[in-house]
Amino acid sequence: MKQLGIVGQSVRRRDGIGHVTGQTQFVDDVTYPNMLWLRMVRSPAARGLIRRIDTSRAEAYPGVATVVTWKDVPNNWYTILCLIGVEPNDEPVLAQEEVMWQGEPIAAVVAETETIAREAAALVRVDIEPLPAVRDVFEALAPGAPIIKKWGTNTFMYEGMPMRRVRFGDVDKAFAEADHIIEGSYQVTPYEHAPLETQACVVKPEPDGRLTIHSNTQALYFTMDNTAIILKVPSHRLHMIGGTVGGGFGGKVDVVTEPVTAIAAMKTGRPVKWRWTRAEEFQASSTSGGWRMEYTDGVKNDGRIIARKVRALHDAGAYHRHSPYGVTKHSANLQGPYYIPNVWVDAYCVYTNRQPASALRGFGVTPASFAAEVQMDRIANTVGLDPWAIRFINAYRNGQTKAIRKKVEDATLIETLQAAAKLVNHPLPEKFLAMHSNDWKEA
Amino acid sequence: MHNGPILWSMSLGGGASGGRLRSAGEGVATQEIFIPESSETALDLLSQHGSDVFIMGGGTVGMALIGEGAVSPPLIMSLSRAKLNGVRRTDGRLEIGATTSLSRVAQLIDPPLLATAARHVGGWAIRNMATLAGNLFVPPPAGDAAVALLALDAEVVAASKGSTRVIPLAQFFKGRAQTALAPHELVVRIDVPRSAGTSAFLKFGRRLMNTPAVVTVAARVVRDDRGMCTDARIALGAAGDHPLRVMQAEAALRGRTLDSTSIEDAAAEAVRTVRPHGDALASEWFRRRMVGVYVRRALHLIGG
Amino acid sequence: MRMVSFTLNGKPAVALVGLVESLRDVLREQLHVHSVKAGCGQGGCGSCTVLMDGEPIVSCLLSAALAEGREITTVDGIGTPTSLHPLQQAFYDNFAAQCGFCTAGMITVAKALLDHNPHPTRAEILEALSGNLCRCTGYLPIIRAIEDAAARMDGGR
Amino acid sequence: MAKKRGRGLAALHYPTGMNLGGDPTQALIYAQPTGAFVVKLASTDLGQGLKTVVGQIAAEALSVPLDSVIVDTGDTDTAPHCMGTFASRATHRVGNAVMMAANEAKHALLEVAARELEASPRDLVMADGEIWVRGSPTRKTTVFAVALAAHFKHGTTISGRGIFLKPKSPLDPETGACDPDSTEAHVTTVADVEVDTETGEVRVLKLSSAYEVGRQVNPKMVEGQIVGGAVMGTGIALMESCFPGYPALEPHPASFNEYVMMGAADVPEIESVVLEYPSVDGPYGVKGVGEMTANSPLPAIVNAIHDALGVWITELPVTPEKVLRALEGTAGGT
Repeated sequence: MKQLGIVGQSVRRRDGIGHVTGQTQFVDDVTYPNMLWLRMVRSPAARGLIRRIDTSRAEAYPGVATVVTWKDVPNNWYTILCLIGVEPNDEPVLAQEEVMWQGEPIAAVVAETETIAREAAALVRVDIEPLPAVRDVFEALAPGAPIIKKWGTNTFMYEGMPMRRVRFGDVDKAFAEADHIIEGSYQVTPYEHAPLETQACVVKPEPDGRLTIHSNTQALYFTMDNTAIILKVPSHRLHMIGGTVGGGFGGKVDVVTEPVTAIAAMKTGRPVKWRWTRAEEFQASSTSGGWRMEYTDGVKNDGRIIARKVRALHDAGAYHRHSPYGVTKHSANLQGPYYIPNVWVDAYCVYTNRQPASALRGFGVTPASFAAEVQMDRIANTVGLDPWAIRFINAYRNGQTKAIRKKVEDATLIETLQAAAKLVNHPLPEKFLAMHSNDWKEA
Repeated sequence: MHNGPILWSMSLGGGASGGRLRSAGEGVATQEIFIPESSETALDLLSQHGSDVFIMGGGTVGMALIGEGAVSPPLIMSLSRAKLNGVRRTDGRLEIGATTSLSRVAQLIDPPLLATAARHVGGWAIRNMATLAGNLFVPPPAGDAAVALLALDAEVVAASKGSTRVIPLAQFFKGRAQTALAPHELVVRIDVPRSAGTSAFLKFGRRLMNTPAVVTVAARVVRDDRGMCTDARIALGAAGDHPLRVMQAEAALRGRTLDSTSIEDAAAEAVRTVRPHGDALASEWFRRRMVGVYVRRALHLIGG
Repeated sequence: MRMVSFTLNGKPAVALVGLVESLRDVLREQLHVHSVKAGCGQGGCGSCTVLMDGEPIVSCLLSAALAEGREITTVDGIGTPTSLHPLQQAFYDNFAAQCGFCTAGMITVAKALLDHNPHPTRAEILEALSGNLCRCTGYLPIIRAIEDAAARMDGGR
Repeated sequence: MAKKRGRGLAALHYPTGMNLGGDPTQALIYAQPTGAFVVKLASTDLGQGLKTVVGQIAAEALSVPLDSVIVDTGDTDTAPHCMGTFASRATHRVGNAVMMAANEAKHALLEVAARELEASPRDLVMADGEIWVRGSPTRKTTVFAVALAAHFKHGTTISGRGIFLKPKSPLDPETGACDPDSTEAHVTTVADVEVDTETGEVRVLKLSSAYEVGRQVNPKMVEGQIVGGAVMGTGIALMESCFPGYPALEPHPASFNEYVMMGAADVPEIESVVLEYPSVDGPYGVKGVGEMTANSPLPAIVNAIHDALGVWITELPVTPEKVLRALEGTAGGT
């Protein structure tokens, strides 16, 4: 590898002095004179029909500027991947007819101080008629389960199919040729991004009719485009400022603060700040998805995996958000860094009446890597090989084809295995030390 | 349209209730915060306002509840300037002012059980703010110092305007978030008598430091010169509605040497009698199991 | 509302505070001390740590009314970009800040630690940091920075 | 009290980028008249250090000192589109766009320098803010002088436009065939654990990893991702859950007291080596490292627990309760 100049040097961080002196400006540090604070009223029910939303007492509370409900949202659909074809719309920005999870936003109280907004939020009255909730992905797919989606299934529909499929080779034929069939079931429950900085934005109406939106989004243009769609304004009326974020981990790719705060700012003509509480961050921000995965692998006595069949159920919670994409990413990566000639995957994006899931560091791949790598040790155990050997034997090489028909071109699994063995002083047989990722030739 | 019953017909909190996203009560603006400069003034205020006043020791629990809208007290009284802090030793008794910080308590050399327990509460900043008496009012799985105080036969000095009474700590807890305190009473001091025997404090949390308890155990065993247990205290945290002593387990030790058999008997008694709660940290089943393991471990520490 | 006066980073400060307002919010919203971060409001993350009379507290849980007469120090009083405290220099050199949101709280508690105990052991550092969460760094760079600062400060004596 | 030790292995790949909807990012670079270069981006630094690494990439490509590169990011009024910071894409995508813009700006700079030095741009050499004619080191000028001349004398701009686009990959719904990413980084992690068989408590003693991440732009910041990810991954493996009774909706943690995550005292020993095999299409051969570092601890720890106890615990997080139940064969193992 060619030696370069400044690339490859551990120069200090450009924002380092700002960080260590507390002078880096985060979104919550942006403040304007005359700024209002927003507090959200959220659903206490996991699923139900909204019969009445009465904001009158909150509106009359001293210091309250306005209360924003679905009636104020020009295009009350929050479908953030609509620009890449994820449809149909399924999530309102503010709940209108029904609630689908405990914590779903219903009404935003906007007041002179955060304390007043909090006090007044307790005066918003919402009548909800409960409906049976679906809590589990297996339950959601079982016959007779309550159908919680308007299109008539509890799954996302991929080009008319209820699952994302991978079909490569002939798994049934390979299972018949296998010496061992090794099964495993795996589960990952939702966890939080838990950045130290909660979701926040400040929206300021400008004299020229534009809105300046200070945001800690991970994706400024993406947030701008989605906000413009919801506000039904051309995107040139929005000016996003950000770029400095107190930890993201995927949780700030949701566009959950900007549209409502912008509506509040337009409605009042004043700057508005919305900073989520930590309880909201835990109970109302997107989580990682829950996953249940069932693996069946066909393996030869020499340790070669010749077939993998996987059924994976992703618990997306109540709405799409980024989940349909995560399932695709999951499907594309669950053969791991190995060559497997026959792969069959059915991966479902399943809806439940749970806090919506979305992207989180390792989106869709983390559960796949977890299941596939524990599965590797099970295989090693069954065929009587050690955990190092099973990985060398199956390691993919440059030039081979993955189940998704993509040629492997940057493989280095073998090299990391060799380096890790050296790091922990684990002796490797000569045949594994002699391997490298470019030693495969097409027959 | 469905015509079933309307279950949720209530005012909804914008923030949280006990850290939750819904609130049972309505928001009311706080009208006054009292910061009495003496215990007498504090008791005067309490006699005037009684249970309407929300009492804060260090505020580490109260301020969080207020900030999340879980409680909206019209009146608040902070005791932080009421001169109720300080530690005094008289005749072997340790008299600890109600608002003495847990950091101060953690520095006490004797009894080591109490200092160790105080060090297990929260992080450093929380211990600088949280008070010893306040620790009697925090619901499980918090309240480690209270567990040690139970094992030390501590007494609560409760005052109201014009009178003072002493409540043995073992009789202080009446239920979850319920105590023997009358509405006009205030904990002003906690007395720890000189105690005999050997003690041990163990806490099992889901992380190594700054953690609520899966289970907390404070044990103290008094033995005669033949090694027979003449008296024992086994107190547990996170094992029920409040910090509690497991008297059946204590009884199982009396008149016996501290050996594997008696220890197993005591642990089994403890497991049999506790009624722990399940929560985000541990299930009821697991807590019960850990009560057995940790009572056994604490007694083995003492035995060794 | 009530008037509260205290010493902030060595200078007198006065604020008109709400009855249930926290010191954190008064520092941030009225006195524009934005280094004190609003991470949880539950005392659980340590991002709002300040020193009160030299001892670390979480300012989100202190009613601002109780700051009357106290000496409050934030990271701004520990060092500035043109005059970094050795701890700040060590955090910078050891890449101990990533997103930077927890950093001021970490440095503030570390300052109190080194004031009390100039030669802390690894265990004492862990105990001092136990109330401060970081989601980015995995803590090790922060621990190394504090050890580094302690060594540097010793060398300066 | 019995404590048992075990060692577990995990070997992973991780994709860089996600282009099933197309995955573009743009950058603009221009020279100020006194020779500083401004990099204009609408990209986001989450703490991983994007502002620092794009400065390094721009300085490298422009052959100018790092100090003379200003990174101005995070404003949609002043900078062109960036898809965002996610999918381990930023250093790769933004870096590529910055490198392309820097190359164009450098080309413009050398054109002006060539006029100033009366030489062909092809014969010019540039380093550390100086430009000279190859073989004639005395025929030289500075970036400062050239930038000034471009603006005030030649009336030309020194600027560059850059974009990286991995075009949208069609996905065959029948077979799943697609090209969803740009490159793949790899890691092998060895976890050493100790399990208390009475309480089910798992202590991770050490995580040893060999990473391969393409070229490292800033090795200390790569290490920062590795250590931070190892700790987050350990927490995900052993502690973290939004629904500890999953699939039950309660309990539902709402605070850092209830939501268990790693504190400083829980951090294991972490050792790593980093291999560099440049990627095919990353700027200078980089691959994404942001997400993958939290992944390998999950299976490595579970495999280590199996090594210690002989039971598979296949539901995360591996709480002490799950370990205990698995040991007793009551639940949790499948």
